[in-house]
Amino acid sequence: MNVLKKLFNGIWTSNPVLILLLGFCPTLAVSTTLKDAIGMGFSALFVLVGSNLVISALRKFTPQKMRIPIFIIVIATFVTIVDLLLYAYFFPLHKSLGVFIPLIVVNCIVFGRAEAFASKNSIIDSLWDGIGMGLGFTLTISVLASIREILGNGTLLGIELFGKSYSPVIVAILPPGAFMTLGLMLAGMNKININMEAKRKAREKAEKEKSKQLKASVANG
Amino acid sequence: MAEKVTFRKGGVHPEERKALSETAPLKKMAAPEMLYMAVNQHIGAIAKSLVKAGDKVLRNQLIAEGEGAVTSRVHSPVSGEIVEIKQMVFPNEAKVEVIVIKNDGKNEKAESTEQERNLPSSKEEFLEIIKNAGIIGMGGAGFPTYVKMNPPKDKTLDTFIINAAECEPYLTTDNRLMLDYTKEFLEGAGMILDMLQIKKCFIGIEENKREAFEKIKSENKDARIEPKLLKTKYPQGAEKQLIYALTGRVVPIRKLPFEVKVIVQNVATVKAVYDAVKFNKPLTERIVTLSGKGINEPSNVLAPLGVTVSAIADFCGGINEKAKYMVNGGPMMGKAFDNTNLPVTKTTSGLLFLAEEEVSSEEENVCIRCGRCIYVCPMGLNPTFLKEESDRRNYEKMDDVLDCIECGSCSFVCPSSRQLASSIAKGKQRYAKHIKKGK
Amino acid sequence: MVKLIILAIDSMLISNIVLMRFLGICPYIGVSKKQETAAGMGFAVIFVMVMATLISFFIQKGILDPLNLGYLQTIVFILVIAALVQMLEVTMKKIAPALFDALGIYLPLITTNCTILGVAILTIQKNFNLVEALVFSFSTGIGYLIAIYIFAGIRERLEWSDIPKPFQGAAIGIITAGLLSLAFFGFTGLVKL
Amino acid sequence: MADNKFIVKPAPFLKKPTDVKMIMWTVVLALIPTTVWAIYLYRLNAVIVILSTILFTELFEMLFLKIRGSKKVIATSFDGSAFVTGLLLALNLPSSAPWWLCAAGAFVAMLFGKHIFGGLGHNPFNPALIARVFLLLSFPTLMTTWKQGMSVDAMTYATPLGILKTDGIEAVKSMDLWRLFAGLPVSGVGGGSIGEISELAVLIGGLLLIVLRVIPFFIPLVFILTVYVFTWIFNAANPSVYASPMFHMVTGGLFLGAFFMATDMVTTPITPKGKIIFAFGCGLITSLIRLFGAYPEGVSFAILIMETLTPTIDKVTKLKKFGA
Amino acid sequence: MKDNIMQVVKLFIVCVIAAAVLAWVYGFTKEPIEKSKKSETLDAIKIVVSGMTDQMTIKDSVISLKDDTAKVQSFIVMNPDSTVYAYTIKTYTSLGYGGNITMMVGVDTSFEITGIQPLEYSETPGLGTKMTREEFKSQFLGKSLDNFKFKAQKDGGDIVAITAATITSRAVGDALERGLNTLISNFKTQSDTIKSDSVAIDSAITGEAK
Ligand SMILES: Cc1cc2nc3c(=O)[nH]c(=O)nc-3n(C[C@H](O)[C@H](O)[C@H](O)COP(=O)(O)O)c2cc1C
Ligand SMILES: Cc1cc2nc3c(=O)[nH]c(=O)nc-3n(C[C@H](O)[C@H](O)[C@H](O)COP(=O)(O)O)c2cc1C
Ligand SMILES: Cc1cc2nc3c(=O)[nH]c(=O)nc-3n(C[C@H](O)[C@H](O)[C@H](O)COP(=O)(O)O)c2cc1C
Ligand SMILES: Cc1cc2nc3c(=O)[nH]c(=O)nc-3n(C[C@H](O)[C@H](O)[C@H](O)CO)c2cc1C
Ligand code: SF4
Ligand code: SF4
Ligand code: SF4
Ligand code: SF4
Ligand code: FES
Repeated sequence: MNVLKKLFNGIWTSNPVLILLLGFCPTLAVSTTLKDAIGMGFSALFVLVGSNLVISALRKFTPQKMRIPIFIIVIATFVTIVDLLLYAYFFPLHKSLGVFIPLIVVNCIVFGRAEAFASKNSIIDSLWDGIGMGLGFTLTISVLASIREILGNGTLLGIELFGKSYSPVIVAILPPGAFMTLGLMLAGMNKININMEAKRKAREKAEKEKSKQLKASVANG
Repeated sequence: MAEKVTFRKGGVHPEERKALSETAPLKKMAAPEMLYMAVNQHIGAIAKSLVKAGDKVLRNQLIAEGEGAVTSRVHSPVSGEIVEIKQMVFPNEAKVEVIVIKNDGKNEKAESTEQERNLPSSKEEFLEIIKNAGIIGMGGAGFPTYVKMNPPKDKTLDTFIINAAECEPYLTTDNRLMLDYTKEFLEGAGMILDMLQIKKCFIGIEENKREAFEKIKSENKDARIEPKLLKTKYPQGAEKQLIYALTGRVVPIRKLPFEVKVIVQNVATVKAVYDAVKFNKPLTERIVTLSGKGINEPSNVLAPLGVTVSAIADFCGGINEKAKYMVNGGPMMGKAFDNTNLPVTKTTSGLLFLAEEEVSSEEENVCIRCGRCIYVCPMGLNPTFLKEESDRRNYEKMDDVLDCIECGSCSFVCPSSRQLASSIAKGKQRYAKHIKKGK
Repeated sequence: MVKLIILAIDSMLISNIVLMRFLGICPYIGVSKKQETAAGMGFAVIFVMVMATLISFFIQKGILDPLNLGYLQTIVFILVIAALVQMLEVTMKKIAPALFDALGIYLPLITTNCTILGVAILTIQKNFNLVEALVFSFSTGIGYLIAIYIFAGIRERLEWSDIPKPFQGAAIGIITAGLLSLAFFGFTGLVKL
Repeated sequence: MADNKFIVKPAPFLKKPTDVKMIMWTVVLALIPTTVWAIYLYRLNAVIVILSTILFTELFEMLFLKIRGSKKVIATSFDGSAFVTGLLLALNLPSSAPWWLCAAGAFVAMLFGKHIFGGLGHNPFNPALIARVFLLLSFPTLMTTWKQGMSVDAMTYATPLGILKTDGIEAVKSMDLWRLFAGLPVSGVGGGSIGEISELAVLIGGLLLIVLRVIPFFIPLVFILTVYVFTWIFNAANPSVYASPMFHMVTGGLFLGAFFMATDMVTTPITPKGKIIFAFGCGLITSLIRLFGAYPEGVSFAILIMETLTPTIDKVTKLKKFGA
Repeated sequence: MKDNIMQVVKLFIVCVIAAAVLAWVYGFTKEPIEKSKKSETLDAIKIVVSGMTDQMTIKDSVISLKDDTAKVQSFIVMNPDSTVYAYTIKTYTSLGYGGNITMMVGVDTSFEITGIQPLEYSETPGLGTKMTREEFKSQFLGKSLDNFKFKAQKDGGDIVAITAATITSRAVGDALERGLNTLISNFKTQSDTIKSDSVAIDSAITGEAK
């Protein structure tokens, strides 16, 4: 239950991209195809989980003043590991992610979680936080990439979807399309939250009414 | 054809609609049974009533007076009895004390008033007379004339400007006055020049009042006085614009006309000065234009101050069912009101009764940034910007509101029917308060 | 010379770092509510970007390459940049307090800004020489300034706009950036690298 | 008399000289010569493009107004602004545009161009141009294959500017500039967007707008003059590479852009000085793109790029107050 | 003071551990990375030369352009018996719509094209990028300087241009012509002298041509 809640937190309630507004750059840049997006997502997930774990484990050991450099070193180490592994075993992916692999170092999601969560919480909690956030990021970037790949290329994971006569909306895979699609996703998320908030309020109000009526009827009766 | 002058920046030319009342001869209205004298018709320290319910008053008797350097007085237009003193809400939303007088019909005048007397021998005496007569600017603002005519010692004046632009549509009072009281008006101007020792006087008359211009030109014998034709363009009559048109001088921002050695008075003010100085007659009557399709007989009425709108309207054949708007003043700057029991004051130049078809009444809409308001603003402001910032009470960005003369040109041209001028005016008040608090 | 000019125009307008390369989006969205602050941020970025690129250039050519430690690039660069910003903050405060007042508050924001690290790494990846690195980092910084400054202008105007609720905030910012990027496509091909 | 109900509202109490509706429908009126010419040249094709674009634009306008909770959906959607956007978008499309392309353009114009920002008056970019550029980047083949006016064959040709860009100056030297100006077919040349074929027709409508004081004369003047001067400089320097300024005058969307799009007050600077700077910038960028850029035509991009600067220009061209 | 020292020591420990971990990872990824670096070129060669077998070897050389001093990279595919099976060249053009285009071209020993593969380009997606499609590429198969004019049909050549992308099509023609000319001028006369120095495929492709 608790674990599910944590995962849900990362994926939805505090989705790193759509709610916390972190990590826009890789989200926008590496979402032309779903394949790249998943690769980026899991790379970041790996770094997040790894650095969260280590930073959490070191939280007693870490002196307050040396906090930042130590975070940077830990994160950069994991990033470099990912970089090397991708280069060695997933070369095409490494090529399309390009400069955005080393940039995971400064990716606000990773740094933000290290600072805000892992340095203050237990290893287990940090693990789940890392996984949740990582999944949230992966999911968001994958959805964005799916939309862009389908619209802009007529394919998903490289598989042609509509046949030859489909003429793709090429902007979708160009930079403007990335911005516009992500913007619409942000707005969609806001809309859902606004609606849920409104519903919650309506429900609360109704409950209050009810209890009032109840009280009134009790008083009368 | 005489040369026409005008101001440089902005301005609009709405349909004039003066024909409704322009040729109507001046009608004199006798005082009705009840008169309502607001104690405060001017700008400055509030005047206080000198009488109380039950008191008897005579015509021209002083009934209210203020204290301080800038204030004014009020006199009774009739003889009669004070019925009560009550509060009334005026179109500018101010609550003002009103002295209600019941006319006894005897028309007894106070001693020594309304009789010819010697001209004053000094400027001081002259100003005293004007002050005692309760004369305030009749062009709209109601600023006490004796203050204006007495600038700080280190300022000299070299030009006296008589504002006969009457640039607002519908209004024809100044026109009527110049045609019917030409001699008195010119004599009054001469008097003011003598007393203030000014050598030059321009009478700025808009081209659409050519008859008045010609009449003044032919009857004027004073070499110091020069009538000048102005291009018909609103707001030609606004002080700074008028000064620029007639003298080419630019009054610096947030400064008064005496900075450029000029003083500006309205036609009616000059006539009031003449009456006071020559006949010891305080200001108790004025010419009011009643116009619009909602009044049966559009006219120019010489009415005692304090008559109610309904009384003066009835004198002009009554309000008809077409009337949808009542406006105090001209259609550009005037204020709408819905209470026919309000009285005429010293600054009531016009009362308009307008039908639906005379007025645009679309709802306010969003700004499409057409820039028209900017082009027409005679002060070079950006009205749409000022309105947005005023409405948001963004005090950091709305300092320019202080320079708005509330002429309404911007609201008039806005194709989106935005209430620019009124929003800015509101902003101006708020901002002034804000600054005061800051200090 | 011509090549350098082309490089400069390309990195300012055509391959604009924010609108085409997707670097530094977060501060772009975060620090662009007012034109003055946007300008401050822009200038700070230019300054740090040039410094960081040059220093990391020397470290790469002088230390990492000879010792065959290329794989430590990420970790070394980020540490160098973090240290650089710290040092800049201290020295600027002492030597140029006026400049510090203008740019100081933006410096901490810049440490974690991916533009700086990104440009440092791109400089190495693209195999630029020292002069090219200088031109590249400086004009990329200018490109950042241009993008964030005009964007802030538009956002100031949007303050007055009646933006539908779900779009308020980051959403409209991102979409506006997309439209800017759309417009900047017009510069395509003005120069060819 | 006594039972009159008086309305209290702020001044002024006069009839307005003009309103938004009138301005917008005047623009539509001014576009009639261009529209008529387009229909004359392309017959049914043009009719389909124009009708479907306008129809979809109005539909999306209503839809988005409805979604945004407007209380006067019908009245607002017929204030003419969406109609102008639709018509101008149609005039920016090739005659061969299929209906779904028109619909896509209308959707983009109304959503990203307008309603995302809160509708009329709030949009920072020209909706029709946003849509046009969006379509150009998305469907380059559809948006750059042109049919020749009045011809029955299905052949497609490049526009004069396209030919200039692809094949160099020799290929365009012999073209009859007067025919291009008037919008008459020239052999081997495709028309381009249906609204940009006849400069003459655009000019007639543009002059009407100037006379009716809907747009100030100096925006198109400065815009067109700047393009003239720049292309003249390059032509004078190297006539074997750069086409003559007159050629640039009579080709592409220069006139349509200068008279009808650079003048959209919602998205351009508000002060006269600002408008002049804006128009100059448009001319400059148009010339640069035409002379050196990848795209054969630069008017749409130039206007969009300058629109990104509108708020900044507004700031630096604040008016001087009277007496300041 | 002691605190400070402790802090630095701690930071140092972290650094050392990080460095050690990285060194370890680098150690076992080094070789696969080297392999990856080559794989791109190798893949391209495999595409443009049909019928390659594992027994063949690839020799790389840097050759000069015809009538020019500039150098490009070329790869010679050798049969096990050290005779030439095919040539490939990394040719380029600067006439692309978005600037430079580099492409791998393979020819057989009679210098007829066996395949082309664009490598780096910035053409417009959906227009110029159609040059990577089989429909376009296949028209060049079996073509040589003798039986094909590498110009667009519009310019009097034989290339069937991509719709609305004549510029890209022309550029491809330009690149191919340059590549073929260069291969011919370098190898045609001396094709039998390259028998020695064959290298195994894996270790052959190194470095970039400048
Ligand atoms: C927009 C505007 C228009 C005005 N038009 C006139 C006018 O036409 N005639 C006039 O006498 N005063 C007009 N005034 C008032 C003058 O500025 C000035 O107050 C007046 O002439 C001073 O004379 P007074 O003190 O005798 O009233 C106008 C004021 C404003 C703000
Ligand atoms: C608050 C206020 C203070 C003024 N103070 C002076 C003054 O000290 N001296 C003076 O000559 N006029 C003064 N004036 C009068 C102005 O010069 C001007 O005549 C008056 O505002 C009417 O102009 P308007 O109708 O154009 O607004 C003052 C006006 C106002 C509203
Ligand atoms: C947005 C856009 C992108 C273009 N991209 C390319 C391209 O990648 N390759 C190309 O050859 N032509 C491209 N063009 C078209 C050229 O400008 C030119 O019109 C075309 O090459 C002419 O070829 P055609 O004679 O086959 O129509 C593009 C045009 C536009 C408007
Ligand atoms: C002179 C003038 C030019 C216009 N030009 C355009 C235009 O180019 N594109 C457009 O979408 N709307 C144009 N409009 C219509 C309107 O301003 C547009 O719908 C708004 O930009 C939407 O907020 C124009 C309106 C006028 C009065
Ligand atoms: S930390 Fe950097 S990357 Fe993350 S949100 Fe902040 S500025 Fe953006
Ligand atoms: S009363 Fe009105 S119309 Fe008459 S002069 Fe004054 S401002 Fe002008
Ligand atoms: S009311 Fe004020 S802002 Fe409007 S035009 Fe007049 S002076 Fe300018
Ligand atoms: S006149 Fe009205 S619509 Fe035009 S700019 Fe001013 S406020 Fe906006
Ligand atoms: S600035 Fe946030 S990820 Fe780049």
